[in-house]
Amino acid sequence: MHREVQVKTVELPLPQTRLDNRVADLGFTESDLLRMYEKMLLARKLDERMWILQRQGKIAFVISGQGQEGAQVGAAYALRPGQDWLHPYYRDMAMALTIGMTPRDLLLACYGKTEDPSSGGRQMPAHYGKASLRIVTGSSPVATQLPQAAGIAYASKLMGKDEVTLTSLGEGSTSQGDFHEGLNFASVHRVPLIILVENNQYAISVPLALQMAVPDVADRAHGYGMPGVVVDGNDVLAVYEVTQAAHERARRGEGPTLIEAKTYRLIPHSSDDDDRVYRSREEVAEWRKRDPIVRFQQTLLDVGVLDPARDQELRASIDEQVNDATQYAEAAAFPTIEEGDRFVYADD
Amino acid sequence: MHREVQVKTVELPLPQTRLDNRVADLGFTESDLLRMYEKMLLARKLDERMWILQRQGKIAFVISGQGQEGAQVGAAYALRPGQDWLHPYYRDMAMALTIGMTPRDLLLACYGKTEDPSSGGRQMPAHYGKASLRIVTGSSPVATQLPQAAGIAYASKLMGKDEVTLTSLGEGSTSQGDFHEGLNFASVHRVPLIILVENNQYAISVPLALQMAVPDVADRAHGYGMPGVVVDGNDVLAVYEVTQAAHERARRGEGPTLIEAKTYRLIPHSSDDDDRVYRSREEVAEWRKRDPIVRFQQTLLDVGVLDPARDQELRASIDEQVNDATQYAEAAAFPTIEEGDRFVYADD
Amino acid sequence: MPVKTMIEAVQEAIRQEMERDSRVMVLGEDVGRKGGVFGATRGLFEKFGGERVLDTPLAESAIVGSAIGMALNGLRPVAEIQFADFIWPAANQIISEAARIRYRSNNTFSVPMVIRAPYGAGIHGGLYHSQSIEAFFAHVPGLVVITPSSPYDTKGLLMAAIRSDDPVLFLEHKKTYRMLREEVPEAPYTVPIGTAKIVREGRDLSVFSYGLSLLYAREAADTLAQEGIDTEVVDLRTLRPLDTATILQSVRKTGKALILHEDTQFGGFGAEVAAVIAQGAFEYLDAPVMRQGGPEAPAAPFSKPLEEWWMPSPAKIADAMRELAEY
Amino acid sequence: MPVKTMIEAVQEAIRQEMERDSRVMVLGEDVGRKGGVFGATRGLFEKFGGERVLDTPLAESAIVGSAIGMALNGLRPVAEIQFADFIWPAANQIISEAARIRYRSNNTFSVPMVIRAPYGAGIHGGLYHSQSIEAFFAHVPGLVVITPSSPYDTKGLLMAAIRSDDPVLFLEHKKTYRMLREEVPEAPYTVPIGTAKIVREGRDLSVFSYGLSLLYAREAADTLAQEGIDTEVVDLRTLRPLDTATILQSVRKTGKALILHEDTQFGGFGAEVAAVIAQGAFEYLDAPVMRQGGPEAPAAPFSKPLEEWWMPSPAKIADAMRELAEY
Ligand SMILES: Cc1ncc(C[n+]2csc(CCOP(=O)(O)OP(=O)(O)O)c2C)c(N)n1
Ligand SMILES: Cc1ncc(C[n+]2csc(CCOP(=O)(O)OP(=O)(O)O)c2C)c(N)n1
Ligand SMILES: [Mg+2]
Ligand SMILES: [Mg+2]
Repeated sequence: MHREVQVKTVELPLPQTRLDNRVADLGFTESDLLRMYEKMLLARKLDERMWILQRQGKIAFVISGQGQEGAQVGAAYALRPGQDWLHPYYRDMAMALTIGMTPRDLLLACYGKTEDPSSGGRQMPAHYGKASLRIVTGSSPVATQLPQAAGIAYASKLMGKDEVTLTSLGEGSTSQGDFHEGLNFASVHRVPLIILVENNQYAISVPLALQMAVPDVADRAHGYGMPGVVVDGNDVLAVYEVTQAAHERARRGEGPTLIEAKTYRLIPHSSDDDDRVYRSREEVAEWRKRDPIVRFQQTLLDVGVLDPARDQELRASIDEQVNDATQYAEAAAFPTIEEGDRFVYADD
Repeated sequence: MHREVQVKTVELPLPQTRLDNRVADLGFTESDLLRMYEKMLLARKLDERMWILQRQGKIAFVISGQGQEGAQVGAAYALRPGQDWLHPYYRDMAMALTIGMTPRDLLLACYGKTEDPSSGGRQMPAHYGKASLRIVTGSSPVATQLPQAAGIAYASKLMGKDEVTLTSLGEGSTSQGDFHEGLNFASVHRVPLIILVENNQYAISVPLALQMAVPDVADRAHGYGMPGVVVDGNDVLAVYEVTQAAHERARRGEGPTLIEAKTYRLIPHSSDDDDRVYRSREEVAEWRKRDPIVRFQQTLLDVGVLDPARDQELRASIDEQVNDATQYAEAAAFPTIEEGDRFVYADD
Repeated sequence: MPVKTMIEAVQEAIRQEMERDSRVMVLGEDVGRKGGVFGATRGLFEKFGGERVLDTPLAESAIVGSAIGMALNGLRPVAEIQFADFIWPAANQIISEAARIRYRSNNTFSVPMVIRAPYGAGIHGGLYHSQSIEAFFAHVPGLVVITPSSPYDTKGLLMAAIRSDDPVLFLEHKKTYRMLREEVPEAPYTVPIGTAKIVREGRDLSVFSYGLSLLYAREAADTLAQEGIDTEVVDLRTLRPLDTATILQSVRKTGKALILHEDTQFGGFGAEVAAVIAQGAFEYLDAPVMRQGGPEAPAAPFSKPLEEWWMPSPAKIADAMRELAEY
Repeated sequence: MPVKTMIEAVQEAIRQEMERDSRVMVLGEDVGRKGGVFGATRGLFEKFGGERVLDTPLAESAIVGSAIGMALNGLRPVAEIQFADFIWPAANQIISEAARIRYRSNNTFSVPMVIRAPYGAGIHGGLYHSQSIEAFFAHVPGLVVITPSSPYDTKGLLMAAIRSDDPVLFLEHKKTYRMLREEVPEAPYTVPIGTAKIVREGRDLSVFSYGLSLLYAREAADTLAQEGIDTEVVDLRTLRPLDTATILQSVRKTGKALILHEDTQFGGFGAEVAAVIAQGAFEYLDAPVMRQGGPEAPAAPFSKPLEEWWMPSPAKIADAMRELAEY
C-alpha cells in the first residue's frame, strides 16, 4: 500500500480592495502612510548617496536595497520597535530605518567610524545591528540568522514574553542548510517567528531557476507545516498586511509564518558587481516600472494623502538628512588601533 | 496583492491488488519472491547473531535494521547491482545483502578484521561500502550522503551514463541541512536519484513530533518540486513498486523522487541504548505484529510460493551461512599496526 | 565529601546551575527523556521539564544557532553535541557567529553559552566517535576552550563556564567519564577558567597535557619516579585562553618540556604550546621541546589492534619522558 | 614568455586542465555566466557550457558534498568557495568526508577534487571577507593544503592539484591576485606539491612564510640587506604535507628562525613550523624561534585604521627580522 503525497498549491488571491478601504482595514492613519513613504524614500536616497560616495572613493563598498524598500518597510512596520526582535540581512536598510536606526547610524558604518552603532567600524557596511532597538547584529555568511532567530523566539516563548521575531533573507539564501534547520526548529516548537524572504530573483548572478526547482519559495513552507504566503513585494501595504497577519498569528501562539515578497534588485549586487553580464537591460527596465516607491507615491497622490508640494517638502527634508548624515559621518572619528583587540572577550 | 500557497495533500491510494496480480504486474518470478524473502530473513538472522556476539563480548557494537528489512529489500531490489549506485546508511544491512554483500563481509566488519571490504576494520560495523558493487563508503555523521549522492547522480547525467543512485537515511536525519541542500541540488538539476527515508518513528529517543511539524516526511518533497511518496515500509512489495517507479522516472530523465517508507525499529537504537526509557513496551509489541518478515512469509505461504518445508530448508541454509560467516570472521586476521597510517593519501 | 566520577560531576554542575539560575537551560539530541547518550543530563528532564531540557531535532547547526538566539534573548543555554565528531555541521555557527558576536557588535551583544561535547577515543568508536577537536577551536579568538581531566575540575570548570559571559566549548574526554572517582564537594563552586594546574611537582622535566593523556602522564610520572626521574606534570585545563605563565615558569625550572596529546600531532594544540616554550623559555632549555601526539590518520580506527596503535598509553608516554630525561 | 597575474594564472590552469581532460569541471556560486566574483573562471562558461561550469545553489555543503559525489563517479571537480570565510558550512563535508574517504574505505574509494578559496585580508572586506583558514585544514590528515604566492607557482601547483588523486584545498590570497606579474609559461606544467621553495638565500636568519606575508617578507629582506643583514626567505607553498626537510636545513644553516603569517598567531600554522624547528633543529638554534602572526581578534576589521593595524606589512616584518638578527 502506498500513496503519493500530491501537493496542490491553491492560490487564494485576496480581493483587491481600494486603497481607502485598505487604509481603514489596516488601521492606518495618514501619518502612518506618510511615514512609510518617507522611510522608503529615505532608504533610497541614502542608498543613492552611498553609491556616489563609493564612486568618489570616499567609502569602500556599498550593498544596496534599491527596489526592495516596499517589502522592507511593509514588513518592518508590523513590528513594535524595541519590543519585537529584528534579525535582518544586508539589504534591509529600509527595515533598519523603519525600526529606528538613523541616517547617521548608517553612514557612520559606511565610513567605518567608531560611532557606528552596529559594530564600531569593525564590520562592512550593511551589517545592521542596534541593541537598544533589538536589531540583532548580523554577519555575512547567509542564513545563519535563521536558527538564531528561532532561538530568540524560543526564549520569548519560554519566558512568556510578548515578543515576535522577524528575520529576513534573500531567496538564494534559502538554499542553505541553516534555512531548513531554522524553519524546522521554529515550526516544531511553534515559536513566534516571521521569516521574510525577499525574492529579488537573483543570488548575485544566479537566477531563480538554478537556485530551486519550485516557482515560489513559499512552497517550502509546507514541509515545515507552516503557512507560506506569497506577496507582491513592491506593494508596501500588501506586505504590511500579510506581515501583520503573521505577527498576530505569532502572538496567538500559533507559530511561525513564511512570507515571500516578490521583488527585484534594481541595481548591481554590490559596488563590486557588474550585472550586465548576467541579466538584460530590458529586464531591469521592466522592473523599474514597478518601482515600489514610484508606485506608492502614485497611490498616495491618487488618494490625496500626498500632493506634489508636500512631496517636494518631504524630499527636501530627506536630502537634508542625507547631507547631514554624510557630513557627520565624514567628520566623525575613526577607531584608534587600541580598539582592534577590544571586546573579543567579556573582560577586554 | 498577495496569496497564500495553500498546500493540500491529496492522497492517492493505489488499488490494493491481490498478491498474484501484483507479482505479475511487478514482473516477478517465484524465485524473485523467494530471493527477497531470503534476503530479509538473512539480514534478520545475521542481525540477531550480532546482538548475541555483542552480549558475549566478542564484538564491540551493533546497530541494527530489525524491523526495516521490508523497506530495505524492497528498495534495493529495484536497483541493478554494480550499475546503479547505492549510498546507504547504517541500518541498511538488508540493502547491502540484496545488492551483493555477503554475510562474511558483514561479520568481518563486526570483528574489525582486515578483510572487511567496507573499511579494512577501520570503521565501526554497519558502515557499508563495496566499490565493486557501487555501494559507496559511508560515514557516521548523518545526511552527508545526500549531497554526495546528488553529485554521483549529476556525474551520471553529465557523462550520459545509464545509472540511477539510491540514497537512504532515517527520518531524524532529514532535519540536517545536508538533507535540504542535497535534495535542492538534485531537483534543480533533475538528476537520476532516489531518496529513501526509512521513517522508523524515532531518532534514538527523539520521537517524530519533536523532529518535525509535519505528519509525513514526504511532505518535504513539495518544496523541491519532486514527488513525495508514502509507502508502507513493512510491505516489501509495495516498497519495491514505488522504488521501481522512481527508478523508471529517474531513467526517463525526470529527476529525483523522495520515498518515505513508514516502518519501525523493533529493537534499541544500538547495543549502547536502552529504549525502555523513551517508548512503551506496548508500542513495540504493536509494531512487532507488523513485522515485515512475518508478514511476507504469511503472504508467500498464502499464495503457495512458500510451504513450511521449504521455509525450514531456507532457514536452515541461512543459519548455516550465518554460522559460516561467524566462524570465518572470528578466525580471520586482524589488521597489523602497519595498516594504521596507510591510505591517508594516494601514495601511502 | 562524596566521591564522584567525571560524568557525575557534569550532571551535578548542570543541575545545580539550573537550580540556581532559571535562565540556564539544556538542549541537544536525546538530552531529555533519555538523559543523553552518556547520561550527562540524566534526571534533568524529570526535574525541569521538556522546555528547559529540550530534545532538539537532529541538526547541530540549529542546536548551536538556536542556542545563540536563546543567549541573545537572555537565557544561558548549555548545548550538547552528542559526539565531538558531529560538531562540524555547527562549525559556521560556532566560528563565524558565537565567537564573534561580542566583537562584531562592539560589545553591544553577547552570547553566554556553553557547548559541551564528549571527545576522544578508546571506546571502540571508530573514526567518527573518537575525534579530538580542540586544536581547531582553540585557534578561534572569542571562544573559550576547556578540557578538564578530573571530576573536581569538571564540576568547578563547568559551573564557571555556565556563569561565564563568553561562549565556552567544554570538551569532556569520554573515556575518562567513569575512569576515576575523587572527592567532589556537594556545594557549588567554580574553578577559574584560564589557569593551568601543576598536578605533580618535579625537577627533571615538565610534561604538559590535558584530558586522558594527562591522566596517563601522571601514571607514567609515577613509573619514572621509581627510576629516579622527577617529572613535573601540568594539566593545562583551559586551552584558550592558555596559561602561558605557568607553562614558562615550569620549563624555566626543569629545562625540559614534553607536550602530550591524543589528537594528531601535526597542527595539533601541542604545536602552540611548543611554540610558546621555544620562544619564551629558549635560554632555559636543556633539550629540544618534544611533542608526542597522535598519528597521521583521521582518527582512531575501530579494530582493536589499530585502536591500541592509535591511543596514548602510560607506557608510550613513559618512553618519551625517558628519552627527554636522558637527553 | 607571457607575463601574468595570479588570477590569470588561476584562469589558465583551470582552462588548460579542462581542455586536456574532459573529466575536469568547475562548480560554485557565480562561477558560470559571471565567471566568479574575482574572475577566476572567466570565459569557461562560454567555452565549456553550463554543465561543466556549474552555477550551484547558494549552499557550500552541497557544493563540496556534490563535488565529492562527482569525484566518486569519475569526474575531477574544481569547486570554488566564493570567500574562504564561507567555507564553514562545508566543514563537515571537507573534514569528515573528503579527507577520509580513501582511509575509511581502505583505499577502495577516493575523491580527486580541488576546493579553491580566496582568503586573506587587505581589501576592506571586514570580518567576513578577510579570514585565513589554513591552520584549521592543515591539521586534517587526508587533505592537501596549498598556499601559492606567485603566478608561476599558482599555475603549476593548481595544475598539480587538479591532477592529484587526493582532495586539495587550494588557498589563494585575494590581495595577491593582481599584485604582481611574472613570466608564466604558456604550456601546461606542474610544480610538485609538498615542496617549499627558497626564494632568497641568506646566512643570518631564516624566514618562513606563504601567501601575502611571503611577498612582504621578500621586500623586508631587501630592506635588511641594505643594513647588512642577509635573510633566507622560504616560501612554504604547501602547508600539508609540509616540507620539513627544507625548513630544518635552512635553520641548521642560519641558526635563527622567524615564522610569519597573517592569521591569528595563537594556534596558527606558524606554531607547527615553530614546533618542528624547536624539536628538529634545537642544537643549531642561536636564538628563540620567533613568530609574527595576526592579532587576537576574529579577523581584519573593516575600518581603515583597524585593517591596517591587523595587516602584516614589510615594515612590521622588517622589525621582527631585525629583532631576531640582533638577538
Ligand atoms: C555562506 C555564504 N556563501 C556565500 C556568500 C557570498 N554571497 C553574498 S550575497 C550572495 C547572494 C545572496 O543571494 P540572495 O540570498 O538571493 O540575496 P540577495 O543578495 O539577492 O538579496 C552570496 C553568494 C555569503 N555571503 N555567505
Ligand atoms: C551529524 C550527526 N549527529 C548526531 C549523530 C548521532 N546519531 C547517530 S544515529 C542518530 C539518530 C538518527 O535517527 P534517524 O535519522 O531517524 O535514523 P534511525 O537511527 O532512526 O534509523 C543520532 C542522533 C550522528 N550520527 N550524526
Ligand atoms: Mg536574491
Ligand atoms: Mg529514525
